[in-house]
Amino acid sequence: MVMIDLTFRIGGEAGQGVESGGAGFAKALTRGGYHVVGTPDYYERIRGGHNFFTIRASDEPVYAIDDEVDVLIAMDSESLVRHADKLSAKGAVVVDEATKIPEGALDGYSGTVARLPLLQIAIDNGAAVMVNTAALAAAAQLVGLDLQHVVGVITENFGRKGGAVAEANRQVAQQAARLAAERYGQVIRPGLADRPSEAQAVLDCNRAFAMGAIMAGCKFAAGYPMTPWTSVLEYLAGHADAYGLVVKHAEDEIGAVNMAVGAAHAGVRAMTGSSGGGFDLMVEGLSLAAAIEVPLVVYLAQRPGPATGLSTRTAQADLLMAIYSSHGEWPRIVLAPHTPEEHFQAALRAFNLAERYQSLVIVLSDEYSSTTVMSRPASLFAFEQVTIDRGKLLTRAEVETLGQPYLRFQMTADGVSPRLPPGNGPQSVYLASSNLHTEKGHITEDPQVAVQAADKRRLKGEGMQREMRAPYRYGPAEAELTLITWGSSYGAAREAMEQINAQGGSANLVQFVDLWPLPVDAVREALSATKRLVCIETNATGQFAHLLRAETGLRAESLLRYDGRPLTAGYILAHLEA
Amino acid sequence: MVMIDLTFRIGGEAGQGVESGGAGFAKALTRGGYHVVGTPDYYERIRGGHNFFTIRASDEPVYAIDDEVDVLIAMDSESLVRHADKLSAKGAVVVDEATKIPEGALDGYSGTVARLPLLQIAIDNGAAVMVNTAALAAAAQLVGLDLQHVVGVITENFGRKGGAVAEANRQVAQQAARLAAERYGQVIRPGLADRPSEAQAVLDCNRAFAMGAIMAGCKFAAGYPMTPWTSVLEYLAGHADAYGLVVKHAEDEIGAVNMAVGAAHAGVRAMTGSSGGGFDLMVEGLSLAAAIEVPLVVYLAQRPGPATGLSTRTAQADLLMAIYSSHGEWPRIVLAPHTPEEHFQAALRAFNLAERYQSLVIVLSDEYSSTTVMSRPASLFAFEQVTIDRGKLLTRAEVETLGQPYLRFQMTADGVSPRLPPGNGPQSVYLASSNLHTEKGHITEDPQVAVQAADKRRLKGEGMQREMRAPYRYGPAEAELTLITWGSSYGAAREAMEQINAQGGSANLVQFVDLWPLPVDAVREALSATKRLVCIETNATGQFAHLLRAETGLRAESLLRYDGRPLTAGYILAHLEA
Amino acid sequence: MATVQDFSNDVRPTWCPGCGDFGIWNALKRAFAASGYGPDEIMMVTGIGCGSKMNDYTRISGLHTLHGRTLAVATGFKLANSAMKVICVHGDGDGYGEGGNHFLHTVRRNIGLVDLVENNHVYGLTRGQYSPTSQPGFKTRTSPAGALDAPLNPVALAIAEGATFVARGFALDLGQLSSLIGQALEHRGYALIDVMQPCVSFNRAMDYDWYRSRVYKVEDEGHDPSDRLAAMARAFEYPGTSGRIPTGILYRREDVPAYEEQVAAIKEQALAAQPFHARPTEDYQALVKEFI
Amino acid sequence: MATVQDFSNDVRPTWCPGCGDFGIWNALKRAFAASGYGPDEIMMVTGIGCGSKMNDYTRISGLHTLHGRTLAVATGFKLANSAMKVICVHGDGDGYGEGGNHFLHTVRRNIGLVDLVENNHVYGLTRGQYSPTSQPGFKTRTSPAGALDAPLNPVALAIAEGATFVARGFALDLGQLSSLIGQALEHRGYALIDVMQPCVSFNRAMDYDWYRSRVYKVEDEGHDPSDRLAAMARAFEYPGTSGRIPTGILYRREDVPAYEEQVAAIKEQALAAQPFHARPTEDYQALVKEFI
Ligand SMILES: Cc1ncc(C[n+]2csc(CCOP(=O)(O)OP(=O)(O)O)c2C)c(N)n1
Ligand SMILES: Cc1ncc(C[n+]2csc(CCOP(=O)(O)OP(=O)(O)O)c2C)c(N)n1
Ligand code: SF4
Ligand code: SF4
Ligand SMILES: [Mg+2]
Ligand SMILES: [Mg+2]
Repeated sequence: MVMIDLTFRIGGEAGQGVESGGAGFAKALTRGGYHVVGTPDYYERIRGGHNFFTIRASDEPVYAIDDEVDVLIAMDSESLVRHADKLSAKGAVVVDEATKIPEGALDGYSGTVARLPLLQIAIDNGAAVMVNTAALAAAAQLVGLDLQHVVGVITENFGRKGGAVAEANRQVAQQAARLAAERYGQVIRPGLADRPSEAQAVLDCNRAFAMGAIMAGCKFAAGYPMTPWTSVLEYLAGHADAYGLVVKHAEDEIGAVNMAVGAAHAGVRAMTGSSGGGFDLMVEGLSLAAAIEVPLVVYLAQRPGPATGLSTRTAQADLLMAIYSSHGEWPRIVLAPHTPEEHFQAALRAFNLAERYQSLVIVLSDEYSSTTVMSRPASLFAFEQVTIDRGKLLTRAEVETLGQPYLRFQMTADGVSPRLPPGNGPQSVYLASSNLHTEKGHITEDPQVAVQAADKRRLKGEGMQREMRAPYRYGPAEAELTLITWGSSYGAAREAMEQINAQGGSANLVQFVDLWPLPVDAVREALSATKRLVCIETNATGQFAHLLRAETGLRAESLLRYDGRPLTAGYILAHLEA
Repeated sequence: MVMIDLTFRIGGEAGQGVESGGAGFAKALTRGGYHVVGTPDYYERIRGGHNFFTIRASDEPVYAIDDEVDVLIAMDSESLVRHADKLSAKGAVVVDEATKIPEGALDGYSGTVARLPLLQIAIDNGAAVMVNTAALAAAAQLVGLDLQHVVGVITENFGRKGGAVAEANRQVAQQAARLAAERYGQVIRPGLADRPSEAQAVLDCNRAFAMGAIMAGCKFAAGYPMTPWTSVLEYLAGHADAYGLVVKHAEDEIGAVNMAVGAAHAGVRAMTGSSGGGFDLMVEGLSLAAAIEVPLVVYLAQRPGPATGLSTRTAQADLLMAIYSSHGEWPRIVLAPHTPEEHFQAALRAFNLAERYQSLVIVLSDEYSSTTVMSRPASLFAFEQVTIDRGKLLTRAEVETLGQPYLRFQMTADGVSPRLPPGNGPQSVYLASSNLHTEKGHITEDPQVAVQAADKRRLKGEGMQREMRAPYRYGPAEAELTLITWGSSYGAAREAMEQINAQGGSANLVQFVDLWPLPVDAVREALSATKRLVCIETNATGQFAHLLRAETGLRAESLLRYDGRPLTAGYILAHLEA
Repeated sequence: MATVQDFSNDVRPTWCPGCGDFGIWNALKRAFAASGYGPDEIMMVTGIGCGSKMNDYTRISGLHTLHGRTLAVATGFKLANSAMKVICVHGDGDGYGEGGNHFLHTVRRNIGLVDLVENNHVYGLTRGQYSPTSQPGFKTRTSPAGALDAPLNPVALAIAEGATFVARGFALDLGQLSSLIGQALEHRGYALIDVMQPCVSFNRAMDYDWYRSRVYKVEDEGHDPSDRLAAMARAFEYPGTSGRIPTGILYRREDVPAYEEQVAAIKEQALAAQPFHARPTEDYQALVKEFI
Repeated sequence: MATVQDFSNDVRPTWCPGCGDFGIWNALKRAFAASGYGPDEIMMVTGIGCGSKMNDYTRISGLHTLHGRTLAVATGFKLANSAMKVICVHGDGDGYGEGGNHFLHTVRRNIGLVDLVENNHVYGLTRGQYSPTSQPGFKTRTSPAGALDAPLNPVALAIAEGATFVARGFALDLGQLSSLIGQALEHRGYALIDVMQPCVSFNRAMDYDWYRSRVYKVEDEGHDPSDRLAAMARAFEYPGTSGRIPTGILYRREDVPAYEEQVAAIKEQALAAQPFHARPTEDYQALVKEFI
């Protein structure tokens, strides 16, 4: 049974370190043995504006944040205005003594308002920027979390170089915690005393994917910054030298995708990525990958459109685009993982599938996944899970034993041709052409070859479809209500399902990761015993519900959110009734 | 009853004027009062290679060329090799005396082989390049077509400037016809004696569309050459100065689409276009048009992909891309006209619809339509048909009577806001932003505004859907077999239907022009009395059949051709059996 | 005549305190007021980036477009409404990175646009990656080992490709910058103003002092802006090893017709002002005759 | 050592008789044979256009890509297999028009590619529209009243943006052209060769004689290819009103490291040659620790 389920929210201006503070606090909670999920809410600006970071911590796994806040760490008075009405009765507010409490903001609030000289403590013991440290330390004290976890996370951030700064932070933390203890003691009981747990990693899905890409042997990445994909590019760039990758921040997305195609053609695992607007610019390049049959992985992190839309907000509105964009018709795989470990797995699978089919694999994620950190057992990200399948890749030695002239684009029963990258001796001297080409690679306009090429693509698509996995089911095998989700809508829906069942209802959840080619038979079977189907998506048109109907004939109701904000269980339950 | 149904084919190397000769001959036949359809077959090269142009002429309307050839005008011996097996018994072959007849090529051929000193006649009376004139004149003689039609068309091509050249051509024609008459007389009987007919235009669909665009008041076009869209751009450029258009051959397709968006924002009717690969590059720009709600018309001429594919061949493989590409979700209209007059109409409608919904209208065509000329009554292209509906466009005077501050992006019942272009006084001072924006135009991240903006788009989409027209029906109201077509697959299917019914079968044809948003109720009704549905498309995956199923639940068989070659009635009938 | 106040609205900029864009903002408004054109006579086209939000914070006809597409949208707008002044305001990533191809070809086209590039040598809005103009070795999250590409030289490119007005300003020198903008607005054809703009959040090494110790005015050294090779020599000073950043008008000529002056359809009147069917009815009726 | 024969296959070019691409074809094969590299050691990346079909007609490792994307694909390939020589061969529309942004940024990057541009001043494959390098006033079906844009100057752009090898050749001067290609193949970093190429079908005014009467070799006039401003002065001669087209090496320096020399991961060995997991297992296991 869940004993602890606490929600923290840190609010302040952009530039006040709300996001890094939040991420650090989440890590600290995990070190205490708690499961966490933490989500930032931020504007498209660098300084100013109101940002906040919400963390839910529990002794049982949690899947999404909730609407109620137990502990509010208010770095400015705006935070009190914005979030006071979300406060639960059992909690506390941490706020600087000097911060003005806006009129009426906390009227009727029955929790503890911990007013402490946070900025003064920071200045006295180090510097003003350490006010975050003071606030988090005070919060730790109020909820009974071992201060060492907070101090540990913060000081590690300064690494080797930060002796003096780390020490100052430690002082600030201790001083703030001491004063909080003196004035308010421990407010929340039972508190967050250390509990045993296996080692947990706290990470977002972008980094989980990027880590997976490195483990999967990705050696080349090119990209152009665009929220919310940027952190994948930055992670890879940050690890490039240590892990032997070439990572290129290109002149634009068109350059990026075509560089990736060129690298892939050389026989190395290659990827690119973007958000929708940048992906738009890439689709011609993707068709080149299809024509010359190179394996390619693209990470597509969605955000609300059209055009620039809402760059720091979330949406799942690019599914049909991922499937149908780009001219000509050619097979591809679209995966929409839902958790950090699934993003990690998606990376491992994507690079294998891409090579097996010498085709494009799109991993579809979104802004929510890119910034939401979750604690997950570290063992889920073990290098030992990595298996490499390079499909029909040939070595120079292998091609020489073939005993026949090598044909790069040979027609085969499964549509996939043995692949010898260039630079591998005389047999590797061939043309890879974006025009229709013969098995040998030369340009042709022969109608029969055109048919053969289309059939080759069809065969690949059929092979892909056979490999696609059935959706996951969570909850009871049979239920009155089946919630259908894909990608990040899972978390809140999972919470909603648990709540429905806890309240005597009957619901289960079917989560799709393998979206395209939709494994129609497996999907029909997975949904065969269902009664009421409700498809939950963060878009305005119910794209997955459409796909499901188009491919399987099954009809689901749609429960949609499209204000750019993440789904919560509360939102789902409120909208399910209707 | 059909009395005359003759197929001509002119074959030769690229650069020998096969295409211009064919087009000219088609025009000449029309001046004799015949209905024609003429289709070129050419390679992606400028000189050399084997090109041919096929013309069918009849005293009844014709919709597509057929597989059998009655008169072969062989400009080289390769033409004899390639087309001899298509020759009907009743016909003739026109070939230069000096051309070697390849061994066995005409063995067993029972028609007339008219061997004439064509090149010599050309040289003697003018210049070697006039050998085409000689050949066409000879052919005219053999089929009893008034030579003046051929001479007229050829000399008009030289316009005012070409006095001497025109005269030489006339000489060549007369000389060749005289000799042909002397040696062979008139071979085909009944021949193509002049018959009365209303004035016919002979034109391809690209030019029909472009002419329509000018009549519809299009004032700005930007584009980048790409087969098979180029002739639209070239037509517009060629008429720009005379008709007051600004036409810009841009640095690339991205430049082109964004220029068109900028021009549209200024309040002028604007368009761009491309083939699939160039369209790929435009989709981000299209999302900008959606975000700032400018009317835009895009002409998308399909050809086989992926990547460069087959640049001079035909396909209908970009339908789902046209509907679903580009990030974010936003409404658009997709029309797929099937004849020159429907392309003309589509232009008139597209510019009106684009302004009415302040949205994108895609006119989907293909290589076959872009190069196939058809004779159609000139009255179908009358300027008098043009009605201009600028939707909610405001003038400066109108906005000043509003009596309230003007909101460019005002929420309205139909999702369309009154539009005052910039440069129209103080009320026209607003921001049009690609970010989410308020009704006034300022950037916002307000969740409620996000919902409102999505609802606005939904309302527009619903309005569009209500305007979409039901498909056309040809043939009997009820039939055993219903052929479903969209865009250019119509012509061959129409021939096939006529043949089925002529042979005692029972078939009709349902032709879709308004593809998206699919008018579901009208479609269901149009197809309600059908028995067997066969959807005919030039792609490998049955995209329209898929769309039909996704949107209406109706299932159709697919009859597909995807070797880059146009459909013919013969192909359809041969593949229907199975 | 419109005043600075007329170009001000009540939207508060989201820029970081101390951002160089504030200086550019003030220079723009000052130049607009001095120009005599009103907010409905100037179209400001921007891209995506911190500085591209300029037209949200200014009372002016505004088009806030896509990252990198500023010049293309502006070109279309200008050709459709050549009666308006068009000014592009965008960052170095937008103008020289993603938008490089439009830059290259707009320069050659000599179309009547002012192209003001807020060159902070970094991607601000996406939180600090290196840009095409970043110094070699600049360490960012996409260049943790330091940027390897040689920095782009926008003014040299413009001079090489036939630009007719090439200038550099400094965000902090309001007098010079607003004068450059004013002259650019009156220029015949395309006018580039590359503006040195400090970014206090992501390019701290290139702060105000860094710039101030390097900028100088070419006119103070007797530079002849009509001498193309001399202009190129100045252009080669920065980026480079000279330690100097030339500002002012590097190159200028007024004898080249603007693109829009040469297009038949708009020689007399802007497209946007022309009646719907501008030609006699018979002309439209005649179109089909070409096919008969 | 590979011979011209080793670089020949049995595919017959589809070019028009008399096309300048034949000359370039021969120069390439000759230069390859002289270079000592074999067909499996040279990757020829092309775009889309008449001349971009070069690698279909040559026995060589080939990548025939998208219109305008030649340099980007080549960059990716080079970074992944830096052991191979990479040469790009594409038209002026491909390289300078659609591909302008890649051109601009590849130049600055000094990556080890030879970039041979078949500059026929027209779009050949799409049947004769004006290109970025077309002369002003050039009448085509997209410029019936004559092209208005000033022609792009590719060599000036390259010199302005930090290129380290900038040359011009002439399709008919086989000796010079193959020598330029040979030198470019040995150059450290990016090497541009802008080749004057007659198109007999769509640019008849610029025929062999037109070019022949204008080209001259800069080395014959004592040009110093290490002098950047002098190179720029030569570059300004064409396009322009000088009536002269400078050929040969306009600018060259060998002291700038190539991009690929500076990337840690490939300093010692090309990516393509490295084993699958190149680092010790513990390094990969350690990745997750960063998140604990
Ligand atoms: C197609 C596309 N790619 C990437 C982005 C993300 N993006 C937004 S602003 C920006 C860079 C901003 O740099 P700059 O143009 O120099 O402006 P600054 O913020 O420095 O003023 C990027 C990469 C985008 N919006 N669209
Ligand atoms: C994205 C895209 N746009 C346009 C085209 C059509 N296209 C093919 S070749 C070409 C121009 C060729 O000109 P150039 O590169 O100079 O080569 P040339 O034929 O003159 O050798 C164009 C526009 C295309 N294939 N892809
Ligand atoms: S990040 Fe830099 S450019 Fe952006 S607002 Fe802040 S200081 Fe200005
Ligand atoms: S069109 Fe011009 S470039 Fe193309 S093959 Fe013919 S001559 Fe050569
Ligand atoms: Mg910048
Ligand atoms: Mg060319």
